[in-house]
Amino acid sequence: MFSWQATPLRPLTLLGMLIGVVVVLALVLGIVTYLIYFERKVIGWMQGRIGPNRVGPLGLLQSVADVLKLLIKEDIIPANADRALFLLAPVIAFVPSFMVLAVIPYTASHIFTANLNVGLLYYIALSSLTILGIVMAGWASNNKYSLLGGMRSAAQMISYEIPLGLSVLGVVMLAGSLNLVTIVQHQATDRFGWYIIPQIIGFVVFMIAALAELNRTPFDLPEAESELVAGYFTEYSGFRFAFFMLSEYVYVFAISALATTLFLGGWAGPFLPSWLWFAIKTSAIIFFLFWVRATMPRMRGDQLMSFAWKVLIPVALFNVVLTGALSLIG
Amino acid sequence: MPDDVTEGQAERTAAEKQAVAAKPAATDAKPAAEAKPAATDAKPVAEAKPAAEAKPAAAKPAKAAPPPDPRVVAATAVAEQIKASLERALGPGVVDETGAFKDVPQLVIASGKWLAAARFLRDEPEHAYTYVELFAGTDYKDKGYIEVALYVQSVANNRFINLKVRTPRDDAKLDSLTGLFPGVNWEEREVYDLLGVVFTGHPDLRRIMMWEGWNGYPLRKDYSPFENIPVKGGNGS
Amino acid sequence: MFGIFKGLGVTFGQMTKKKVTLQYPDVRINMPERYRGIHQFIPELCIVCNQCARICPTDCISLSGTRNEDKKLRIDTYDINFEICILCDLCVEVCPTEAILMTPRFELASYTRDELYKDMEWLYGNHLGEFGSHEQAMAAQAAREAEHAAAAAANGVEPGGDS
Amino acid sequence: MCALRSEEMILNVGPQHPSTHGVFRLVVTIDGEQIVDADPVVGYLHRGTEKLAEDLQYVQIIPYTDRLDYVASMLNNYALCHTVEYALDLEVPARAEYLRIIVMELQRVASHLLFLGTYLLDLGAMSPFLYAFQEREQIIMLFNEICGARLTYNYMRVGGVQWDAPPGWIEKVRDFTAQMQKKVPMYHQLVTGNEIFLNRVRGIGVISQEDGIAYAMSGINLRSTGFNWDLRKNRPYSIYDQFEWAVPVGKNGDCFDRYFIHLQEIEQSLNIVAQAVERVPDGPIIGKVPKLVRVPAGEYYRGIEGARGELGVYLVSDGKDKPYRLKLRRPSFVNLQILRKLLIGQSMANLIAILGAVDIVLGEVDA
Repeated sequence: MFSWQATPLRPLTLLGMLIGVVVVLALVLGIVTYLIYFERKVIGWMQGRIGPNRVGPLGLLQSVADVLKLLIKEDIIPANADRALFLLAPVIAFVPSFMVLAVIPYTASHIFTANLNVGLLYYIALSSLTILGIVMAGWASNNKYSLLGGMRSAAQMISYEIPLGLSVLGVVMLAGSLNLVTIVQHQATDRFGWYIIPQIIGFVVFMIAALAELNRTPFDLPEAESELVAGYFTEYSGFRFAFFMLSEYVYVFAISALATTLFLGGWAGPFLPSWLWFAIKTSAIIFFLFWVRATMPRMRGDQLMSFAWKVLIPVALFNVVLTGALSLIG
Repeated sequence: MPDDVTEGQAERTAAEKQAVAAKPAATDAKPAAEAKPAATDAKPVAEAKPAAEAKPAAAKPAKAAPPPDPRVVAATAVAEQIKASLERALGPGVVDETGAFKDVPQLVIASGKWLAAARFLRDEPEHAYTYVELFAGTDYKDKGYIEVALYVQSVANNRFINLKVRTPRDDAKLDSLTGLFPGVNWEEREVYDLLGVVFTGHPDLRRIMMWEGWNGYPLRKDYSPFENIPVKGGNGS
Repeated sequence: MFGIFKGLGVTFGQMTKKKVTLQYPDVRINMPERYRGIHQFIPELCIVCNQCARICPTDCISLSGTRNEDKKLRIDTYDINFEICILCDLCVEVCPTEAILMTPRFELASYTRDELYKDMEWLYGNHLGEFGSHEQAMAAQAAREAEHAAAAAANGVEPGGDS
Repeated sequence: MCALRSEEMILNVGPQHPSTHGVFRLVVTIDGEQIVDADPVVGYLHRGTEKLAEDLQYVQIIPYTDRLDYVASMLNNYALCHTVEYALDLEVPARAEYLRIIVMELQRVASHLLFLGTYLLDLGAMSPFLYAFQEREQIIMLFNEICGARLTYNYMRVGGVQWDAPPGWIEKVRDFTAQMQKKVPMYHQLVTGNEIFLNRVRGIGVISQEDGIAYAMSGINLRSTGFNWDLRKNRPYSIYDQFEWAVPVGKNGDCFDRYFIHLQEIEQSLNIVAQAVERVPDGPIIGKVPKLVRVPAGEYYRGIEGARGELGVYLVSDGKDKPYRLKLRRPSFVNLQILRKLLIGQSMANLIAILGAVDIVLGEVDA
């Protein structure tokens, strides 16, 4: 197996790294483009509509057109905004979303991603950085709705970091490693099969916390359209707005990929090539996220908090204890 | 056939009007529509006052039509009872006038006793007029006063009456009923806004439909949009 | 927790249902016969009685006419201001000669307000379509209706059914 | 060292806020997300209908009533026509009464469906909005067939209705009613049982019965408090007394009750329509009405049960063909007054839930 860490840094390997980054970026942009298309189609179908269908065949170029539109829109910076922070916020929100993708093992021979031995920790640590960008955006916009959105976002994401981290602990305990590649490999040999079976409680907690981390329905309070107009990105337009959208959808992909890796056996699967298995499993989770969005109303802030602290964290802790007990017995 | 024909036009019955109005291709105008119902003798209670109906242009009050409508008689009697009860409690001179339109008894309360009378009628279990249905002001320019009508329902006794009060146009001022019925808060503001009646004791008497810089009271009969040019950006008129 | 899954079931079940989206400019909504769209005006029938202008609740109709040598009134100008017309149909209702009618046309979007001020020519054109005169248009309509009735009779459906 | 202190913030919700359903403005003072004070500002859609009506003949006012509560125009039409008929002691032909009942109850269903959809949209659920609009579209197309308009119907006239039902229309209504009656459980499955939804609306925006009456509320807002007051039963008009139906009443007066009564009223209205379509008699559709309606001098008030509460028309006539004064008792306007009381102490998220459940239409609030 190819590993960046084992390879000394030479001009050729540096070039390889750069190419890898560019390929992953291109891939991710492509994925996000069609993620948005997929979301609009799925939600459309669930609502008796047909979704995008005008731009390109079957509306396949709709997201491309949207991005182009955002690119050529005027970049508005409100006069009373904190200019430096306002400009910085989208970047801070976006960069970590992209960085976490570095550790996801997409295929059996994950040539473009880092085989980091603290991959999971790296993911969770970096994904928390996005909160900073969001709070910054909410503050810097100098808009009351944005501020409320930023506040809500900070409270919500910090609260849900904990159950998210706790829920994956069980997986780490079973696999005995924080390395995502090792976790996938362990699942192939584990006597229960994929970790979704022994870690079903962890999986449920993970999915709920993931929805909250993503600010998606039913936890979309920070951008609650009907209450806060657009939450923290109310004042953003053009490409800065696109950055927030982009990071949101990259996270949708990243968290689904993480769930696949941790609970659904990653790339493993018979007959089909490993990348296809990975794609299928990830798509299934993404579909679930969209499905939930089409069905659920929004939760209320205080309920959201008490749900995190009073339900999810105890359940996740219980799962950790249970996993420990089971591993001791087994 | 009604006698009110518009200026020299060929008069058409309702049925003809219906037939013409139907689109040419819409073949569905039922021929039954031609058969005019004998509406006059189908009326259950209205026999009493065909005169008032046939000559509406004469502009005389409905209750003056001979013989009087039994509903009006009954309702007037109710109004008299309430008047007696009110005068027993609040002294004479509370009620200026009693009467009825259709089945709704009406009492014109003296403007000074407006709040007291409304409170009495709300609190006294015998009356218990607790539920306000309508609060409306009307400008009677020729008579020189603005009349405020309050239609209240007694849910407990299932009765419905109309209380009225009059206030001079040039110094329109009334007691606010907001303390009794919180539900007339905005209604009073609307009457203040559109008719210019000042409700003393109202907690929040601001314009509600027009903005603060509006000049004049649009629902007054002598209001003219040309004379009352709104004050831009000003406060108060 | 159970209610949430029921809801998920409902939305999932909707995926396979028939979609209701109408591809608007390509597929048009089939407006019923009575639809109150933009007016058409037939000067040949107008007797300049002014009833439509008088009944109009928004005063959007203005018209003028002159007396012919045979003492009949003839319409000269007939304008409807579609900026304020509310398509309430009252003018059609009062017209004694059916000179003003309503079409199923409903698209009136324009870039400027003055374009919404429609004159007699325009309203007549709305009625004429590709025909040269009112008589031709009426003949074509009669032919169309006869054809429709014949087709309906052939299918065993009563004429004048729903649209 | 100064103590840690939070500052109050004035937040301007509306008039262009997505959840104010039109141009309603609410100036709220918030402390964090807690509402300290709220000041509803209305009037952005004031068109002076009452003033305009003073210069219009009765038949010309009807199109204006369409534009009050523009999601329930049929009921507004009826309120005006009914008051004039009451003033004239006019007999309305049976067929007209049946057609009126059918369109009015269908309109109530359409209006409640719109409430359902937009309320759920306010609470963050998208799909019920689109489902509700699919059903509402069918009702609107039925109206389109009978009167040629999809929103501003101008269908009723003093003494009857303007158009008879086109051939096959009654059957279509019958089909729709049967189909819609089967659809209602879908909403219960999708929404009523959803725990997230229940948590958001239960115990929120509670109106006590005393408050409901004192604030002159009407319609579902009043009935949700457990107070059985429906003008169709309590002060019957038209031919409602000939049908069998029930008045759904709530218990707690909270947002959930208001939502739930909307659904139950849809069922009851469909029930009335189903009975009405079976018995529509033949006959004329408009009574013997003078060409130019002149109301005898006097003043008249009639309230009907609109989609949002008591929709009343107060008519002062001096015997001319135009009203001397026309006052419209708009249920949304009256119901909205309690909003401030309901909001104080709530959070921003509850603001939307409460405002949505009071169910206002700005065209009606501002008239």
